[in-house]
Amino acid sequence: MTSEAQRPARELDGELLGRLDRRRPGLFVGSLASGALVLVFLYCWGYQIANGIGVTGINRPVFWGFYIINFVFWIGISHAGTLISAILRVTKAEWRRPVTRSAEAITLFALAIGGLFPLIHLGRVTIFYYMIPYPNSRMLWPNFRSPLVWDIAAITTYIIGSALYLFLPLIPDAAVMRDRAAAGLKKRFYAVLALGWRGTAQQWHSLEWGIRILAVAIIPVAVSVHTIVSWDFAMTQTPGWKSTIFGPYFVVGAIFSGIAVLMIAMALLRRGLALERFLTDRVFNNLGLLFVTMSLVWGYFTFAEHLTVWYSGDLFEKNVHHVLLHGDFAVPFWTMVVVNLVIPVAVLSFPRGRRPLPTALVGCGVLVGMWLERFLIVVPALSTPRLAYSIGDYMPSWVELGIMVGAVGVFACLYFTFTQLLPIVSVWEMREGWRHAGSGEAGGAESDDAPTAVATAPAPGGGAA
Amino acid sequence: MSGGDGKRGEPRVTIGRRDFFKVYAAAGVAVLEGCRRRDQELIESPARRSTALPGASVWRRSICEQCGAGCEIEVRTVDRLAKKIEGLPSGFVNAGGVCALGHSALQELYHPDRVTEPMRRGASGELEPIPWEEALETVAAAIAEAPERATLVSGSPSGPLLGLWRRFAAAVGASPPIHWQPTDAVVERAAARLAFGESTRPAYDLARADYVVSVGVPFLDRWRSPVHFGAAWAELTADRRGKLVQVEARHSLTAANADDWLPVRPGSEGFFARGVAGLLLGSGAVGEEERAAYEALYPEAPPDLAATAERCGIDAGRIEHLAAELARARRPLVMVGGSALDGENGVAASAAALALNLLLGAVGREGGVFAGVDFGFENRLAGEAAAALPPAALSDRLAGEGESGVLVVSEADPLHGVPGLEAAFDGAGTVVALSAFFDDTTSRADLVLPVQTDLERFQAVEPDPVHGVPALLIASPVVAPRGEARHPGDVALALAAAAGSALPWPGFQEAVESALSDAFGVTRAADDDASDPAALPAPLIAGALNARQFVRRTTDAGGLVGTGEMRRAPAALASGDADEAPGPIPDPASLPAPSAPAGVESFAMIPFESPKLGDGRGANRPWLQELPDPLSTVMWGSWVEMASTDADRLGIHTGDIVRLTGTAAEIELPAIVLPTVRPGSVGVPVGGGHADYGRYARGRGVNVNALLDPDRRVAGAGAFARGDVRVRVERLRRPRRAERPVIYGRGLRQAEEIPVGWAPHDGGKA
Amino acid sequence: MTRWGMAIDLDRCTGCEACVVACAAENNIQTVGEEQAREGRAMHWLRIERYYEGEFPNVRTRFMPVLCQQCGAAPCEPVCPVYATYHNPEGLNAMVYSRCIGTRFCANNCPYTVRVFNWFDAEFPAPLDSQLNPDVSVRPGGVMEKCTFCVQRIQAGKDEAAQEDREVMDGDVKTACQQSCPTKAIAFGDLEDPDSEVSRWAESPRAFSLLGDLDTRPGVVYLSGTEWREPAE
Amino acid sequence: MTAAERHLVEAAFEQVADVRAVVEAALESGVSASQIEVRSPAPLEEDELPLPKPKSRVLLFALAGAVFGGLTAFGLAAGTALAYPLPTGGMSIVAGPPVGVVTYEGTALGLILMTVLRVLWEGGLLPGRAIRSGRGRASTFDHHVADGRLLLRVHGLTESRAGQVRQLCRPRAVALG
Repeated sequence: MTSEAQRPARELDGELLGRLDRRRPGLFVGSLASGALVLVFLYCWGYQIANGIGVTGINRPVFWGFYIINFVFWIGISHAGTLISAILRVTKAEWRRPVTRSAEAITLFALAIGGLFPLIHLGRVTIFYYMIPYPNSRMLWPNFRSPLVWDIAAITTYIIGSALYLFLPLIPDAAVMRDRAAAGLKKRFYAVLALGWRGTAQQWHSLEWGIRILAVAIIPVAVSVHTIVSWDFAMTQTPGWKSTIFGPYFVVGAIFSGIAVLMIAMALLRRGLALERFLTDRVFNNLGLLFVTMSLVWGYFTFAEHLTVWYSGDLFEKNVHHVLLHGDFAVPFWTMVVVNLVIPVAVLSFPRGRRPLPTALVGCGVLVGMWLERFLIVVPALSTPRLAYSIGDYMPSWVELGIMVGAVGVFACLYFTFTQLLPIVSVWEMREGWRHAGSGEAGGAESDDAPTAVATAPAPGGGAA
Repeated sequence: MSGGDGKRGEPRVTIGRRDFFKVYAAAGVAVLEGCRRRDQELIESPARRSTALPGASVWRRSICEQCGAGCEIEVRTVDRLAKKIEGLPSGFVNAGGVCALGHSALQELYHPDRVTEPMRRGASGELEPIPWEEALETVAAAIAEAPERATLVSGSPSGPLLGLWRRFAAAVGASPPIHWQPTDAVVERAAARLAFGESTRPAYDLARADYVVSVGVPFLDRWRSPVHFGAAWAELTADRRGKLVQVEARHSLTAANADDWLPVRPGSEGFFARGVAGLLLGSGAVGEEERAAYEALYPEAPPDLAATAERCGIDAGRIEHLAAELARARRPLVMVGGSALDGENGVAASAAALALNLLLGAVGREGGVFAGVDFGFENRLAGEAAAALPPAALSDRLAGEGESGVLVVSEADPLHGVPGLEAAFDGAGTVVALSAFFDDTTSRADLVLPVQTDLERFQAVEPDPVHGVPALLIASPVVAPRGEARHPGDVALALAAAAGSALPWPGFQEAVESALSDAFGVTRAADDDASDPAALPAPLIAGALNARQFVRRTTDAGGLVGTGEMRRAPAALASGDADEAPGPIPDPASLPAPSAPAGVESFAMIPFESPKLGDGRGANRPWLQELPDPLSTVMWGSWVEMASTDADRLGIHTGDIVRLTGTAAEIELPAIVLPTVRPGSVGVPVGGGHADYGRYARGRGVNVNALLDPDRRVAGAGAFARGDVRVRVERLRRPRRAERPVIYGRGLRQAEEIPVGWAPHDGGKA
Repeated sequence: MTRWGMAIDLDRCTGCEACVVACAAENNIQTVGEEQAREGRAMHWLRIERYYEGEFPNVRTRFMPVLCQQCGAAPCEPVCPVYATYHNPEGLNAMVYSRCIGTRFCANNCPYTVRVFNWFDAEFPAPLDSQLNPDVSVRPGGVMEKCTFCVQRIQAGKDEAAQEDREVMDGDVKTACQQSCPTKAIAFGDLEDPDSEVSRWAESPRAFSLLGDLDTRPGVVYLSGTEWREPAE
Repeated sequence: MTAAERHLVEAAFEQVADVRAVVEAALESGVSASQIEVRSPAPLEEDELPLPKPKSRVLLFALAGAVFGGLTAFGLAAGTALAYPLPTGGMSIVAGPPVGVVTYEGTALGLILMTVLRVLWEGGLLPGRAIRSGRGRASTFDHHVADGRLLLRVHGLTESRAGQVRQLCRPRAVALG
């Protein structure tokens, strides 16, 4: 091992740290703009709490609307990070290194927002704690038969797991920030986060064990979360919801939308933070392949779902099916098919399509499509109840739209803040990667930051489904 | 359950009115019991209060005066507030049922926009509160100034109250009061006079008939007593025993429930009746006596089947089928009312339909038609005063009245009900309204006198003919009146006194008591309260007695012997010695068919009373506004019903705003496209579009009466004709958000089918 | 044991809706106003469904009163996270308003769509509130509600029977809708008692359960002499 | 530990190879392995330094946490059902699948929490659990680690031994103290 072999790694290292030190006015502006949306969010929610849930457009029979759609949507997005990074970690995909942190942050923030939506949705949010099991004077505990309580269990587990899964690998980097910061408030902040991390062998050893175990543990949790979210629907008698396929269908859809948002975030980070050296075209190529795979799997599930309904001839199911494919909801339905299946396959099947800009654009389309998918699961089924007399419709109010847009602002604000405060690319993992590259026989680090990436990335999507 | 005909199948005994009173005389004391105390005394009585612990329910008996049916009700009161209205199970008319309108009397009572103090229009043009005495003196002075130019209008369904107004008019020297009553009540009398020789409203024994042809009668919607006729319909059709055929242009709720619906062209009902008569006469099923009786009325040959089918716009086969079934039926019955008598030819048309009963031998027969005899208490209170005038007299009087007359409107809203009166009102001098609400008329009045609603007042009601048994219903107030509201009868008496023509009674209650004393020859002092405690359980207020109990008590006392049925055929037919024997009457078949204006496509507009809002009285109750119309399922507003074929041709979809243009006015309202509307016709509910009437009614919906021509009358009846109006229909626009009709069954536009799964019931075990 | 049940004779129902108003009067159901009703938020616990069959002029109109079916195996119950709706020992799907947090899950899982939600606090402008039934709570905004089979009347009937030291007898408890019905199309009572009116009606060959193939085991029995057919394509 | 043995040598290195050489020399010169602490910016391979491998029982604790979490959740779900025996929707009192779902999540939560707690415990990262003998304490040389260098710390040296170690480090170290 020569010092020449180490030099590029040092340079890369310095470059990465330099990026972290740089002032980033774009992020500041972004935080400000998204902060305004946070105010919109808070105003709308406050307005709703003060005036009653009736300020929404939900009604009988469409008792669930935008809030539940957004709940499912954000929970789906949360699968961007933890699940994908866990799969990549477990499979030791080298190209994960620049990706994991940003993905995990997406998870945590999306999950926090997603978890907020059921509360926003409640008729009486001030007593939401009735759902939590703790000894109380009301002499009643929650009903564990309710999928909503499963939701609480699953989302609590997932959010705690995701937070810790984000936090554990962040400790060494917090230590880096601490040690590089001048004395003062900033240093104290990072000192608290770093918990006294020094980088001793024992600490690294325990940390690696911890990350390994969490990565394995978080995958079934993530799968269970979106499965249980799907069970909010699938456990009911409602035509259009009662479906055994919903569990895996939702998980696939979640990963699909998760990758979409990851692609967008990475393209933005790559450009905004000039991380081209780290988030290379190769990373985008690999994620693009995963992306198109998920698109196809999603398409398969969608087809299977609707085929069984169509073939069954069940009266009530067919009513829902009819409004979806031919009726009031035909336009969003076919839009969804185009942006979720046709466009991704058409673009991502070609290497040129798997570059940052096209993948990010496809990701935007998929986000829209996956939001529409959740809309098309929630609203048509509810608006087409069994007793045709009660068939209804649904139009969101400005409050719902405000909260929906505001939630995007909350997410952006959290993400910008996170990016400003902490390394969005895991420093120690990059260093580890360079070390591996440096010690490996494949040659210098500059030739390729992740020489073994393709070989070690067996379609993780298959594992998730 | 039906009152007054205890023993089915016994030979019919007809009793004259004089005998009838004798029979009832023995029970007079029982009636008087209900009149003993003044209302306030009753409520404040410590003896009564002791039974009403705080928070405990006290059920008080009362009469529903929302319409003229005379349903007996029990009102649940807690802490002297009325909570709930239920039908009295032994009710003479309703046998325990209450309709939607009846329930909502509570919201009339506790309406937030009630008039609770007398008001006068001040210099600013606003109504300002004044003391009662001042108000009474002002009105009395105005009447006394030119009594001959005073016009009185009374809309109360109570006969005794109308009698009192007649007496009042005579005492102060005004012309007789105008009785603001439903068109049916006026036209039916005129038609019965033609067909049966007695101007009593016919009573129909629907429950015991086996084949009923209802010519336009919306008896399940809102006609006389939907509660009574609903029960009778259920009895008729139970186990598919009898059959109901509805002959009506509009698909009313009654048509919806009928076994057969013949959507005849609006206005052709009389022609239809004549055509059916022709088929019956030709069928050989009609006896000689019946034929002779019929041909005495209609010497002309009835129209043939082809002409009838052509004029009525329905399949000849269906008419033939109906006539054949009628001829075969054991106890057929033909009813007539509603839209059949709304048109200008209403009297002739309904007389023709009534006369079918002569052919079928249904007059005075079980399961047939009877004379709807009044008890006569209106006249007892009126004394020698002249009879009340029919509604149409109002616009005649206003038109001819000139500047300075006084118009006293008691419990009626003619401005809402009749188009074109606005201008005449401007000409009328002082308008005085006795009302509980600022309805269209009241808000236009110069003086407003607050009156009590049903549950606050002493009630004496002669119900609309249902059984054909005369009855008088009496009830004490259930709750204390709100604010300074007074009984309209008391107001009349006070006005008479203030005008210097005092009548012999201090109040309406005393007037009724006095009339009862006269009728039964008993003294008011008699009291048998303690003698029959079982009939009046402690929680019930002594005082609400109905004719049925009256009869029972009398029977128990041995005073009523061998009654049999107390209803009777019209006097002229039964005894043959009536003052006026029926003679030839106008044949509706000889009247020309109404011609459509040339050039524009015109529709026959059928204004109808929806079961919930009725003539508009119900429009101020949130319960009723939010009640879906049973057929269109529309809430909170007016609509126009259109046939699918017409709508398709005009490019109209449910919810689109359309314009209906009549001769003098146009209205805009949302369309509801239904498969049940007769092509070429549109149906519009009345009762919407109040200029005022409290927060729930104000500006809600459209007043279809605006399209009517105030000069059109039902010939020979003195009623405004509102049937068979020609209108032009055009699509205006897709509705804006706030214009969309509030349709309860929102899915009905997508699914007209019935998605109901079947499974045997398993007892509901978990 | 008691199993409260109701039988509705569709052949006697005229669709007059007296029951709907009776129900509102008895149970303090708020009227929501035109705007809210347009949104589909009218709160009737009992609705008369109207269906047409056929084309003019041979149209057949069918009315079906639909209220909470008080299912024996109620889909609404297990999905409530806080036991706000639960099964009481007498077969009622009881609502505990004070526990309801307004997830509206129960309403989504009701195959009959009979649950209604208080989107806002109820408004009864004085003195309309004088009419409110003191035996029934006025529900706050954000709370689900539905037909209770007039549980306050059931309770009153039991209290009265207890005072008279006897069992509750058939006919002691009448629901508001039943009491009001002009055609007596509704029977109410104990389905476990074979002699009760409702049991006798339920024995009728005309009896069926609404959406019976879901096996929700409703406490409401419908009687109809003619078949309610399923829609064609 | 006596006062004489409290000397500490710290040296920052650019390369692992440098550290390895110094450590090997130090061990040869009689410094005990337990006195040597190497701080690295990224985990080192197990065989990169001739030092004893650190031990970890994270997995054991994780499994224990899983069992504990699972049992707690099972008890919560089943116990609630038994304490409030409301047969909703015709289900049995203790309905299997719901209890299973809750137990599953409880298991995962217990596992995750115990894993993290144990990692923090072993790494001395929990508040109030500083590692003995100065290990894991903040060092003025920590910023070298942050900048990607390795930091060698040799504890508990006598003054003379400290000088020796310094001599070993000097040729290769980027910084020495």
